[in-house]
Amino acid sequence: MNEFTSVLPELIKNITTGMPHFLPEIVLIITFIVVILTDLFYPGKKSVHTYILVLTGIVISAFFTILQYQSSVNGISVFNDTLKIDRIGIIFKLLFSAVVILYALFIKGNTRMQNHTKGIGDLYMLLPGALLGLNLMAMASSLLMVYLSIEMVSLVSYLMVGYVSDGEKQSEAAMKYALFGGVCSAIMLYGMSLLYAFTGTLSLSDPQFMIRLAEMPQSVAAIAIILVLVGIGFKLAFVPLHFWSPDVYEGAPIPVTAFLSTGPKMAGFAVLIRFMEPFHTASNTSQGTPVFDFVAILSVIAISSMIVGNFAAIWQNNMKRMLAYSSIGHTGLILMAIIVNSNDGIKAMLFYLMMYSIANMAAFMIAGKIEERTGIINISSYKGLGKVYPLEMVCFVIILMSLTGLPPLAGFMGKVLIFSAAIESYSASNSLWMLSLLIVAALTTVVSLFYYFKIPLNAFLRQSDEVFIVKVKRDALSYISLILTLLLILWGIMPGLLI
Amino acid sequence: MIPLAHFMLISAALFCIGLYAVLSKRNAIMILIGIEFMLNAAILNFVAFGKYDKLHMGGQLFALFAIVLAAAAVAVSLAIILNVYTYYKNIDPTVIDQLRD
Amino acid sequence: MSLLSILIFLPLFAGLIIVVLPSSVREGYKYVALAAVIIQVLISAYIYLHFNGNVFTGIADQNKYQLVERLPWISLNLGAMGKLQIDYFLGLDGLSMPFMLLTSVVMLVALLASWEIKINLKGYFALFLLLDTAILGVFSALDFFLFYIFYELMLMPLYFLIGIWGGVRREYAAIKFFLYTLFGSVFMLLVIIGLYFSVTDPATGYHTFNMLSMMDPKNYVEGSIFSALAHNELFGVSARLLGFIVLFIAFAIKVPIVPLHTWLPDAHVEAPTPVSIILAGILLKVGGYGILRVCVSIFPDAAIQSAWWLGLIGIVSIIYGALNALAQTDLKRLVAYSSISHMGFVLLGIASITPEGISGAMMQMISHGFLSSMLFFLVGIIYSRVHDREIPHFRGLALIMPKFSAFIMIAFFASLGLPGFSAFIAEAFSLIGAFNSESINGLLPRWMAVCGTLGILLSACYFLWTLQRMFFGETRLFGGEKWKIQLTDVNAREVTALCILTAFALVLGIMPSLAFDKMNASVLELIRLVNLK
Amino acid sequence: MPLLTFFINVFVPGKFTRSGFCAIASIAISLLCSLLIFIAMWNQPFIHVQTNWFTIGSWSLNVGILLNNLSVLMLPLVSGIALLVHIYSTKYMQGDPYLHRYWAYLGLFCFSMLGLVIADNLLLIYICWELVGFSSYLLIGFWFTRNAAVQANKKAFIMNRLGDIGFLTGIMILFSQFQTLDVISLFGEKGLVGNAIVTGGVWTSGLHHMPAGWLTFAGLAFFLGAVAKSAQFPLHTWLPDAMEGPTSVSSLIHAATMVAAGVFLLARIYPLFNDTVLIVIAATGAFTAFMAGTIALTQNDIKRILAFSTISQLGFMILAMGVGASASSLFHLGTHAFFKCLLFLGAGAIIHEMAHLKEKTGLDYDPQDIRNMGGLRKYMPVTFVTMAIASLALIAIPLTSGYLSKDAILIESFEWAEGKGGWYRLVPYSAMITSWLTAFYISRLIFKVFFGKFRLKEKVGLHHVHEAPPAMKYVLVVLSLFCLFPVFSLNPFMFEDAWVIQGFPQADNMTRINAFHTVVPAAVNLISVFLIYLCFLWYGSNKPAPDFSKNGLFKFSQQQWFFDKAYNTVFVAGVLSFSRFLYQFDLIIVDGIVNLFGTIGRGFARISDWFDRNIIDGLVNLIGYLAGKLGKLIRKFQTGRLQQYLVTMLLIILTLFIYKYYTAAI
Repeated sequence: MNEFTSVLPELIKNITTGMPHFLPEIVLIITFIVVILTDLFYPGKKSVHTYILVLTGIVISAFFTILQYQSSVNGISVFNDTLKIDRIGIIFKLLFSAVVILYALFIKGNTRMQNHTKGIGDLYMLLPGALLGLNLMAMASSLLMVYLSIEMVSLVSYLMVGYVSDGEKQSEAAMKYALFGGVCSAIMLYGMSLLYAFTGTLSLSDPQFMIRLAEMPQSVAAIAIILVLVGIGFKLAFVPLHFWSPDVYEGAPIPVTAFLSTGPKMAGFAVLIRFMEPFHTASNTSQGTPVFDFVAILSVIAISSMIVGNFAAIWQNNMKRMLAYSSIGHTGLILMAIIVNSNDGIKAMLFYLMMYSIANMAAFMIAGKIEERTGIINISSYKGLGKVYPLEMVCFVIILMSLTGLPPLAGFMGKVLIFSAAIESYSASNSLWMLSLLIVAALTTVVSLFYYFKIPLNAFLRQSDEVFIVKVKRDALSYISLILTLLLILWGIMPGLLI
Repeated sequence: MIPLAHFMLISAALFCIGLYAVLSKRNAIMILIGIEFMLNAAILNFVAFGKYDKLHMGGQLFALFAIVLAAAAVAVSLAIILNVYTYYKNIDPTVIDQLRD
Repeated sequence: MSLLSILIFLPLFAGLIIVVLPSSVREGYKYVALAAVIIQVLISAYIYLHFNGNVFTGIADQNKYQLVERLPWISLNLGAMGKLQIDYFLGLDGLSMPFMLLTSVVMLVALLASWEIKINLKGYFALFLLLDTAILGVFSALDFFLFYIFYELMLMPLYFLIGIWGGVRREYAAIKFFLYTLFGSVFMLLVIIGLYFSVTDPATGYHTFNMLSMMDPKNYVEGSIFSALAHNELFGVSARLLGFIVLFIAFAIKVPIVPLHTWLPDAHVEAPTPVSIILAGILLKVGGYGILRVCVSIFPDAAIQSAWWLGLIGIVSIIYGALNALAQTDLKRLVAYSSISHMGFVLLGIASITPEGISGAMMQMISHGFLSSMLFFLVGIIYSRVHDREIPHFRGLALIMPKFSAFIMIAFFASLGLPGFSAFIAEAFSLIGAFNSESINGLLPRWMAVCGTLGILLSACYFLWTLQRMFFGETRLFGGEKWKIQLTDVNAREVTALCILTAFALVLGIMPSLAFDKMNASVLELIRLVNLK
Repeated sequence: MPLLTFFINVFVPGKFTRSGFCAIASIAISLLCSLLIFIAMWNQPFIHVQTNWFTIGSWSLNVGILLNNLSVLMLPLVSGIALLVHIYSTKYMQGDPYLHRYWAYLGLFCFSMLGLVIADNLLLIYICWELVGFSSYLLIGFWFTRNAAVQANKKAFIMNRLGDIGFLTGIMILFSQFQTLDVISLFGEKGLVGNAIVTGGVWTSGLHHMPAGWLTFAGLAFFLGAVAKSAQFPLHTWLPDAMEGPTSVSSLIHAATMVAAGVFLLARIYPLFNDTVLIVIAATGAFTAFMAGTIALTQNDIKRILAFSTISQLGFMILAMGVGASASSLFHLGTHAFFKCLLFLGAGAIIHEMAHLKEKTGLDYDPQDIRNMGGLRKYMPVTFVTMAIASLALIAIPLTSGYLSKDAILIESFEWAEGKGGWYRLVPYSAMITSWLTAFYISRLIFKVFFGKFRLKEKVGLHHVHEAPPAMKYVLVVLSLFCLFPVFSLNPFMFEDAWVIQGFPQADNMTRINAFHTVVPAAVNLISVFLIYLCFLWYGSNKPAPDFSKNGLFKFSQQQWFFDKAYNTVFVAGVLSFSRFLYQFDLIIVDGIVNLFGTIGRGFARISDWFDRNIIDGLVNLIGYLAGKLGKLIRKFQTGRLQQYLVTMLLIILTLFIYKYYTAAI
């Protein structure tokens, strides 16, 4: 106990000095509490107060995050190495804030959610919590924080999926999600416990972590690492941990699906980068064989993700399911950037993620709007919608083009950047994995065109048998998705604005 | 003094039992229990190896957090399973397969 | 803002005007488009007149391009990768200048053919003008990245133009076209990026997408993938050869070559007339232009290595396309297959790497641009009258549509290489070049050229047979008297368009120097570059 | 100076004129210029004027006009005959609704034919060559509603295209070897072709060389062009079919001028040919001449007889080229142009009348069938006389132009064969036999048409038939004047005195054998006269002579009859049946082969179409299908059952473990 008291003041000092860097998250925590209270006292059906409060909170937190950007060039570790604040993390955090804001706007604009019997306040309440979890994921630099933040996001997501339970499918989706997530997090926890057992430390940035791990037999270390990857992979939904995603995406309400396909997925990448960081610094400094060959295993995963996601998407008729599979494919593509593992790779990945999240959000917004107005959820029923919703469908097509990666849209720039990083890495290493990744990526791009273009095919090329008698009204969501689309075009032509 | 290997063996056994329950049981609650087994296996590991990490108490700390989170997760899961039951009148995951390709 | 930029973005601007115009003036859309295209024709005519073929030899020297415009566009600092520097880099030389004029004229004709479009005018003309911009951009871009963007930008409008305003199987045709082309271009993108990392700009030292820098072996980074000295291998094939093949396939799909051609008959048949005109008149040339500008110029060593195969593919395309044309009963399909056959001459000419061959290939592209446009226009006229183009359903059209028949005879005979029309000079010199190749550089065996002449014979067969079946003899129509009334002769608008095309084909046939003078120096420069290796 | 005016004037007929007058005027000016040039240029050093047409790469194509004896001879010939045919046509084509098109096509033809004659560059010759073919296509198919006409013009054009391929190949070879297409520099004195040497199987010229086989190949290729254009075996079948066009066109294009272009081409590029090619040329010519002559024996359509006769005469010219007698060949070309044109025009006049008759009486018969004619001598005397003169010229009776030229060919070929010996003698003998056949078939035609009784007499009165209108009549007369010897030579018996022959370099590779100069013409003429007489007996009588039954003949000597009978059974019947056989052969085998190629081509087309649709497109679809299958396979795993997901997932992870374990162990 004595030993402990001697370090105690230092620990406390550590915590207090870390507090300023934690400001955005503190704001979020406060917002969270305030929102709970507000919702308790002003339960109005539309929960306008909570909505405004949540938005304000997130904006303030984002503002603080921006302030951090200047001061964090080299990265600051706080709270005893549990959190690390650096530029990548901050960019991720900003992205999360943007996604959550869009998500909030989406919920606000979605009448089905708005009219739900339980009221919408609880859902708003979850937003700061979700953002907090995401932010922590982006900053986590110890196993504890990784687990904690992942679980936090997971719990919030389970609730979101199950929240508006107005049907069998939705409850089923929630159950699958929760149980699948439970198993994965248990496996990850077990992996972490093994890692802890091998190294005796939880901090990823602790040099001891790598030294001890390198002393272990490779196969044993590999088992632990793979077990941890399972947990991260659950968030990313890469193969073979993708099974939940189509079912859950289909079952969940559209705004939630939009969120699931963007927020947690991006956070998963953030965590993966964090988790891999020590391995790379180790392999860069020491001469010996790498502790764990991420390149091979991630390449296999990326290739199979691209194949599974894109090929399975061909046959989907449900809009959400199709986007679910396509997002599995995108995961594979983004993994490429991680495998490259250079600064450029990460930059490329960030750009791609940004494009991807905006495009996905916008796509779901439009799909949601159409589902809400016409009740159409199947792609084959989109026939003739191009005439009914010209603005929306044109935006939709542009978004899908961007997802396919056609110039001059942001998706194309993203692909170019990722390919550049991969080719650069290939020319340095001549690794066969890189080459096959490139080829599969190129091939699946062609395949992706096939299913993405089913939507314009139906919307514009085919005539509808029935006459739509819905009232065409453009609302906020239409304009938001228009703005997002314009952003995609702008960044496609002028990517320099971003990087 | 119980050797570390024993802790590891027990935790591995717990993990496997949990996994088996998860894979074989025809009841969502039983799956949940299986998950708990697996979590506890990990927690056991943490606590056991926490002995080498006296300074930071990392293992114990982690165990505490894990227990709390596990509880939260179980609560959420139970609520969701309950919800499923109201629609399906059944919680056998092999029957609940409306969402599929 | 140079004249070239104005030329390129003028249609886009007009397209935007059409988008924002209210739909109450929907009849005015086509006039806006027409105004834009006419201005475009005037500008390109101005450029043509001020183009000095001997000064602007182009190819690998920026100073020898006309109307060069080079602005930094995308500049990304990418840490270890250096700076991603993409320029907005345009210019014209003897290889691209003829195509600018061709594009403008064919666009004008296509627009005249668009009068038949009745539904969704706003979307149609907006996409049409977007396509126009993309094509002009492809022909003038000198930065590979910019080139690629314009190249891909062509796909989207085409997909919709075929898909929305096309025939019965338009969905299939549109997606097939799109998938084929995308398949080629995705891999092209990989090679482009590979080239980017292999080449540095001598001025700045950064990697560059500048095509002109890529043509100079000195600019290649030592040991990079596509460096000629490094002799890198991928899958046991030299990396440069592989890069060449990938780029070649990407462009060859456009050309198209056998066996990558099956999108073409479908796309042509299902596309509405103006789009068929654009497809045949311009888009196929993008492929040929790409092979010259990119494949041959950047990978001259690989081009020489694979010339034999290129020639063989050319021959196979010539004969195979012609045989298929012979078997068609759909007039539009026949014309489509004849395009494949005619574009085979282009490939043959290019493969020879002789001045005659390449000039012949260029000429063939230009002449085919005018003639195939004319053919599709003519087919479109029949189709718009009775919505049928099965050859056996018509007979003796010459009696009821004399003017139309006169035009179709001109078009047919010009296409089958009657002297006096541009196609003759083009085909003759493609073949002469190919034949000469063995004496000059030993790339193509002589029998290839001799086989190529078979194509001339076969083209006479299918065109004359069609002429005999459809136009001569006593009038007998599938649709009876009703058709006889519907099949009115060509009207003034159609005559205008057809006369423009006939005039071009004829003038180029009688005075080929009008085209040759502009491109000779560039062609020689290109050959010098290739032989320099 | 005449050059300049001439150059301008050549282009006048090219302009599409709407009325016949305009066309006639322009062609007359052309004729005038041609004559002036002819007078100015004959036997003078050649004139060669060039201008740059276009530059391709660093190589410039200069084109211009070349006037040497060959071209200045052809100029007045072509324009003269063209003028006469133009005049004739004003009457013949009167009343046709598409008359202006007719004049336009004729104008185009005259332009390209004159261009062909004076072009100094192989490419330019090729261009005109194709244009000539094209205008012939247009004219054959002038009555485009007739199915046969359209079939015929397609066939003509495609067969000519086949020849063009040969021509183009030849051009490619020469260009590749010599880097120029200029006729003078290639084939002139000290031309490149002459200087090129063949050593050790390599054909070398300057820096360029290629295997010697290509020299022969080039010769054959050019010859293929000539074969198609001049309707030689086996590409001759288009010519009889081409008779579907108006008769005036047949006379101008398919008898006098265009078909001679092949011979002209051979003359232009004569230095290129080596021995092998020359033998092929001679053999082809001889065989074609013989074959066509035989076929002509049994034809009944007046135009077809003349068409086969044309083929046969062209065969003579080609044969002459082959044996090296290019001067005689061209001489024959000139004489033949006139008398064959005359024959056609005469036939045209007859057909014209017959068609009128048909219209008036409303009877249904073929106005071109000679079996329906007879005794027209009394009603159309001018036509009769002129045609008779032309026939005599064709038979090569002394005092006619044909005698001079044909004997020149025969004699020279005998001399040639004598020099070679052996099987080569077959060539002149077959030529001789052919000239006898000529005598027979042409006199059959004349007698059948003009002698005897009108065979439709029972049904109609002949008073409707009268002489051709003046425009046609005078043309015939003028032409017949040109069939007589003085126009070409003052000495009616010695062909060597003819100015045409003297205008060209003499072939010096054969020794003059005096015996032939007397024996051959004598033999030819004597037997010819006999044959004419025989014909007159058979066909000139009033009785239905071709029926060789006993009661069907004149009361001439029985004995002679026996002789005749023997002769008949052995010889005539043999020849006739051989002729029929050949015609059938021509119709079935040669034409059949042509059609077979067509069918095979179409068959190939179908096969490749099938291949395209099923194999290539099928492959594409197969890839799509496989992609779809893969997608479906992946979907199979998405069962919707949670625990199955988990099992799959864990199995995959286990596989990864095992993989890792082993790779780590190694």
